[in-house]
Amino acid sequence: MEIKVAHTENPKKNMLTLFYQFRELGLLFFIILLCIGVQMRNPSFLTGENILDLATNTSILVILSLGMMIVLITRGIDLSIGAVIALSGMLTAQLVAANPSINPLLCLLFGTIIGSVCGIVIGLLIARVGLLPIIATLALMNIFRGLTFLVSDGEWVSSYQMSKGFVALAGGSFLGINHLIWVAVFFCLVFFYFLNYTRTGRQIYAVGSNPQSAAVSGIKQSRILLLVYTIMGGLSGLCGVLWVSKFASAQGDTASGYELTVIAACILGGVSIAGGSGKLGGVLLGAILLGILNNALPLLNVSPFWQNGIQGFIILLAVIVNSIVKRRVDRTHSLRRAG
Amino acid sequence: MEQEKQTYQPRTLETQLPFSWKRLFFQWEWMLLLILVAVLLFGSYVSPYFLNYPSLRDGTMVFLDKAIIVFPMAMIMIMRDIDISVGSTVALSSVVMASLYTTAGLPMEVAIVACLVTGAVCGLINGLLIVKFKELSAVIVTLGTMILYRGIAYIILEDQAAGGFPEWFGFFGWGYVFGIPFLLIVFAALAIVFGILMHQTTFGRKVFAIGNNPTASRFSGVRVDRIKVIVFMLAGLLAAITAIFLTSRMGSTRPNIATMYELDIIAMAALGGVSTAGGKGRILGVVIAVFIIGYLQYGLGLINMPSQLFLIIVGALLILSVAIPKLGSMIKRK
Amino acid sequence: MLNEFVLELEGITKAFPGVKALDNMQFQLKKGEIHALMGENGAGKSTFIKIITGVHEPTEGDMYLFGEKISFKNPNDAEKMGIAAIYQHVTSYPDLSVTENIFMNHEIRHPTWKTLNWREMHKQARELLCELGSSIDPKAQMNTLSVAQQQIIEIAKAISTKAKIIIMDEPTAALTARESEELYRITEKLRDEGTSIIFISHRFEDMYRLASRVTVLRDSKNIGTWNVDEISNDKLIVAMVGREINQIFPDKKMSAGDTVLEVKSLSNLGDFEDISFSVKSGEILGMTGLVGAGRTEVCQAIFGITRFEKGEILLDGSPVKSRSPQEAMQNGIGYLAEDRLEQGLVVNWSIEKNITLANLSELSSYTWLHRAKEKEQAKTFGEKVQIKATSIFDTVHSLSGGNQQKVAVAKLLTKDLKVILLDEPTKGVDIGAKAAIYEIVRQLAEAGYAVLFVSSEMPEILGMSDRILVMKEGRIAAEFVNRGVTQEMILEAAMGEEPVQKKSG
Amino acid sequence: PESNGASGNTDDGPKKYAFVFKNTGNPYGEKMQEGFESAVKELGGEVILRSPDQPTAEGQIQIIEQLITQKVDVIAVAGNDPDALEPALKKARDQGIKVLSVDSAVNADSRDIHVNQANPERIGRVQIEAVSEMIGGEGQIAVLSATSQATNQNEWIEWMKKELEKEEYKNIELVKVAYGDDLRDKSVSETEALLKSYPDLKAIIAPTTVGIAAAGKVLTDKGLEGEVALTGLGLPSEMATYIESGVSPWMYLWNPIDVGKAAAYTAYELGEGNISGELEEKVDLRDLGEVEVVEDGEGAQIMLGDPFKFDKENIDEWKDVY
Ligand SMILES: Nc1ncnc2c1ncn2[C@@H]1O[C@H](COP(=O)(O)OP(=O)(O)OP(=O)(O)O)[C@@H](O)[C@H]1O
Ligand SMILES: Nc1ncnc2c1ncn2[C@@H]1O[C@H](COP(=O)(O)OP(=O)(O)OP(=O)(O)O)[C@@H](O)[C@H]1O
Ligand SMILES: [Mg+2]
Ligand SMILES: [Mg+2]
Repeated sequence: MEIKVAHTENPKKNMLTLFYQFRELGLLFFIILLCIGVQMRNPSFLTGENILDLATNTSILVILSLGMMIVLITRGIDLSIGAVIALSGMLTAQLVAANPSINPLLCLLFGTIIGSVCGIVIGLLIARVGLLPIIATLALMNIFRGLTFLVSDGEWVSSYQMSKGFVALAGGSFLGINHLIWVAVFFCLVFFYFLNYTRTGRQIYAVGSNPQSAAVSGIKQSRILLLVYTIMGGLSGLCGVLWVSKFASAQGDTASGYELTVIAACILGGVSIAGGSGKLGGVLLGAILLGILNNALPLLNVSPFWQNGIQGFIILLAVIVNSIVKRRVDRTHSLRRAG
Repeated sequence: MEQEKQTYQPRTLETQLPFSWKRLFFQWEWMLLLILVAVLLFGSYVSPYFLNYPSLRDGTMVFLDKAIIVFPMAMIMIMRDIDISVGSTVALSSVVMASLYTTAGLPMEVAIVACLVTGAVCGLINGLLIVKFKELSAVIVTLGTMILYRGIAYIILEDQAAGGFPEWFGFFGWGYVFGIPFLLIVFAALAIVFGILMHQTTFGRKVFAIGNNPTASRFSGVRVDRIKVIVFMLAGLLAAITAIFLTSRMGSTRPNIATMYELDIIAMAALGGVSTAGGKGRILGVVIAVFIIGYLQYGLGLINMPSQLFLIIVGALLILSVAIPKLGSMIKRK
Repeated sequence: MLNEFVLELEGITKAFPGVKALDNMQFQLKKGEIHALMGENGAGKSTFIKIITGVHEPTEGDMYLFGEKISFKNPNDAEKMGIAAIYQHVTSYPDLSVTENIFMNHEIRHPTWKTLNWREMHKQARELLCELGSSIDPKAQMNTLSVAQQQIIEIAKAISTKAKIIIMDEPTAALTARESEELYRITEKLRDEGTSIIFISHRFEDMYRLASRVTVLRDSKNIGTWNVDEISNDKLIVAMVGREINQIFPDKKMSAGDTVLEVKSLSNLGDFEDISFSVKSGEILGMTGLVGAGRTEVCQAIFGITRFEKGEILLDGSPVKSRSPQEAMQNGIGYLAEDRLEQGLVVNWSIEKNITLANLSELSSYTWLHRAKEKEQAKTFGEKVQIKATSIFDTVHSLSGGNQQKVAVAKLLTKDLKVILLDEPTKGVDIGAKAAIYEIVRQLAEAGYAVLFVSSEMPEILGMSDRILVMKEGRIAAEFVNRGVTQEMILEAAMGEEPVQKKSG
Repeated sequence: PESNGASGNTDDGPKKYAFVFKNTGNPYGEKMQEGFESAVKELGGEVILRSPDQPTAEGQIQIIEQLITQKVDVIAVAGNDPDALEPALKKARDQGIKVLSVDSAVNADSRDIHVNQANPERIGRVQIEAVSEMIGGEGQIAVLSATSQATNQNEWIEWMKKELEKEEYKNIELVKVAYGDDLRDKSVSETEALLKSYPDLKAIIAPTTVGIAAAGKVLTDKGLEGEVALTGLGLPSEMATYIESGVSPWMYLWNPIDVGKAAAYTAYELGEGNISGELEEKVDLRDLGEVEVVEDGEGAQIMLGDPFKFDKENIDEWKDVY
């Protein structure tokens, strides 16, 4: 008298499911292949120095991708992050220029707060007023970018106006490893914990996976949305400070268009735009893949004109393959359901 | 049984609605018209150069080129999709046209046809990908093709400029017919064509049906996929027309033209009352919105307002235009 | 006496904009009883449940739990008070694991760190599932499971909250007979442990098998509560429907003509297998079976929405292949979708636009739409099916369910069809409108259409059909000519494992 | 003064001088506009400063249209594209508006004259001379440019290559021209790639502000000061840190304020009809001296002096200026 659990062990189907569940492995495999290829063309690729450089240059992308991942999981999108980076970077740089003695960590806090405020505005528009994320963030991207130009009055803040301590935020290293890498690792750990071991983290998935069920389980959707956009904003603000510190210069057009890179990293990492799914490991690999492309294309002497095309092609390819795999897996499931 | 029978009494359905002032005036278009008048008044107030025929006429040439794409974009948004690759499509079609003329030495007429074909093919690819891979949303597909199309443009022209078109090609962007800019005439013609297409033909009706309920549309015999592909193709085609006008206005082209056009276009459509949740919108509103944004920008330009302020104004306008109806219904609910 | 009732509801009313889903509802639930809740579609059963679980707040009325007055602001409150529900429509998180689905929002956390204790959750999930006699892997992703398995997870979820009251809203709807049997066992076990259970079902056998008391809802009102062993089938039906059933069916005038539609061993792996039947012009072929038997899939395959792997469809004797609804309609096949709101109608459109949607090409020349013709057609067909509305410009949204259904039927009539597939045409429709729809369906048959009439409701199948097909788990289990057929015969065909076994067992 | 053309501006108010830079938010352009504004004010004209928010030709065309409508007398433009502005500027000229380009030239048909911030030949050659001095006339060097479409940079790089052909530089090898697109992150990646692909690299020439600052940052972070020399063209404010630290022993730039002023004086002379852009005319640049109109391809231009050298000695006084 047991309920027939149609869990028939069919090795072929299960392989596919396994592949789907650990799609990250495929990405990892791809990355390894890519690395080998690049290494054969230019032996300075897999040197300690280059790997550290690569990691340093990819750190900001990683941090932002984490935020974008949770936004995408809730079925949203945030196109304003490039503008938030510029705004927080510019304001922080101006703060530093005006008070050179200010504690660099305070700057980080300052930038994060600015970013969070931007995020809260977005979150309120989406969660409370009910605007579509793409429209709301598109509009705010314009507004934040315009504000950045207004507050800077077209001027830049240059390295000589920044205190040593501030530049060391992103330039310095600890145990021979750049601060940025430490920050990225820190956020990866925090997100890993947050997404997997806290109730709120799981609720983010729940809201994205099935908003109606979330509602009947008593999860407050608007609160989760607000939280998610605030986190994204806060991370963007933080990255704005890091960006400015890393390049020791703040400009009005900082990180223009960077949101697309971040979204691309997430999609490569298997985050579904339809919400509900996305893993930290995948996003990390997605960001690393883009980081490697950025690092390797100059090393390979790839014509700069091909870089856009290659990037677009890889993104499309990745999402299409992903969708085909998913389709096959779903088909397997429906068959199994019937069987 | 007696009771039951009552429901079987022949019942008639009115086919004429009684006239209602409320229905006549309770329309987003009136609101837009009001805004447009306000913009015109504002323009003439702040600048002495604004409110006269040559100025208003030539002012349109500044913004109408990209506004051409707003029509198919409105259709796409009505179908609950979005196309962010149109700017790249403009660039790619323009680059294809220019390089066929300059490097391949083909006649300009052929190059123009090639431009239109390129745009349509770009749209077709978008449409097919969206229809064939339903799991991917239009955002993702067009995000990818946006990078890809521009990438191809870069590969073709390698950051060189291509130009030196024949004299007559300049007519598209700069010419007048009976004292009216050719661009304005084309825009008006397209507005009429799309107005009819959207509101007077079965095709438009089906587009609205898809936007309101894609499943029910399919079940009612609407060929949803085919219509989607056609509309995305139209977007590509009109992007190519924009490319012709833009290239004509610039006299030469580069792979980096028309960056961020999609943004302005989406803003125009949204302001024009195209519901981003799908299913609603009118060409008339979109046309008025184009002129609102265009003349606002033009007027602010005439008083030499810094361009970054304009970014803020368009952003705020976009948010307000989509938020006000929502806020209204939010208050009503309370 | 204080503790006799675990849960008491006093005069609960719930009004949605335009609809009163519950009207002055009284209800009492005893400790350790299984209380069946019955009533027609749209009677307000699900709404009632959602009030108890705090998803909706009642417009009026009081609720008492163990004698104490309570009011829930959201589902969390109800859950904390020991009320859990299995909703009618499976409310799972497809992207998350089984464990997470079970423990969502009442996760087990580390006492001091407040981190989620996955190991413990997986362990408990495994134990729960084991208790329910299932070996589903707690780490499996939800969307890899079958509907029945998902149903089990929902039950496990309810049990995991250690609820004192569990509400099951049509849990057997998607289950096979064998799976239902297992569910009965679990439910009884829970009852024996002292849990009170509210059990909603359209199946009489569920009620007879499980419940000790039954409450009937009709038109948002509580009609009465009876002890199950004291009430007869007929009385229950009268309570549910409000009148004796055979009144509302039009008279049959057998006038079948030639065979129009013939389906030959249609198969699609996983959905249906070896489906063969034929319908004659002027004939109503009833098709019934339990929910999930695959009737919708068969209809949709004939209508070109879904594919089929094997088989043949003949129309007037010649094979047709419809790859899309559009082609099917051209071939002369029409389909009235089961899910009116999702698949049948564009609800925020006017009656006019809905009626003409399928027939736009005939109302236009070179795609130019003739408005006058459109209005005329909408009026003609709208009046033909007797839509209760003032003008053709009323939005479908504002119509009652029955009238919405009439709009969908009118849409079909605009096409030049030979065969009409009606998938649950009376689902969620009030009794008056039902009678009207029956009348329309009969008129269609008399006008020479071949009609396939799919329904889960026995009385209407018996009352309407000339012949009856019974589907079971994707196959045709039986075919009857509707003369002297009884509900029992159909049920046996639809549910029985193997008829032989059943007799001997 | 000659006739102003058909729609000439007959109103008696002060003449209107418009300056269109490449984009907003560029301090180099802001300074140029500052110089332009102050000089025009001093001469008693009305100033209009405009730039699009993105460095695109489309944006500049829009602005030029609006300037035509406002009936300005002179338009000075730093072109985002040498050719794409031609139709718009032609229209302006047809209406009697004088057009000059500054900093980045537009093609000869669309302008009356070009104000060249410095002699491009000298800009190119001087950087090779500098690099040679820094590395002792021997070793590999690389160029980190802006985008490969940047006409200025390309012209300078051509001159650098010509200069390198000289016998005295036979031991210097130009290994690569990399493009950082004037983006910080890309310039950093490109610099890092240069350093790794050419371990023996002795110097980097970056004739663009973003590029040279990004390269300076990379060399600083990697502690390559003294090993890889850096020079090029950059804003003193952006480069102050790296010049003071010695990462870049010195670099060059002209004074954008002066370029703006020169543009203003030229615009004034054009507007007043004192010059018409013929070769060998003399242009009075007030305190910047008098220069002669010389040939530039098919067009005419005036050139300011050699680029100015910024080193440890003088960087301090300039870093706050621009
Ligand atoms: N959120 C809502 N907004 C408006 N009306 C609603 C809402 N939920 C339910 N209704 C209406 O309330 C009535 C009762 O619905 P309910 O779902 O409770 O019926 P039910 O008895 O569960 O029917 P079924 O047997 O089909 O499940 C229906 O007319 C339905 O349309
Ligand atoms: N709620 C559901 N969600 C997902 N799958 C379902 C659901 N209900 C049924 N199914 C599955 O769909 C298949 C056929 O269901 P279908 O709805 O076609 O049957 P039906 O006989 O038409 O039932 P209904 O009475 O609902 O019309 C079955 O394999 C069943 O397991
Ligand atoms: Mg229900
Ligand atoms: Mg069904």
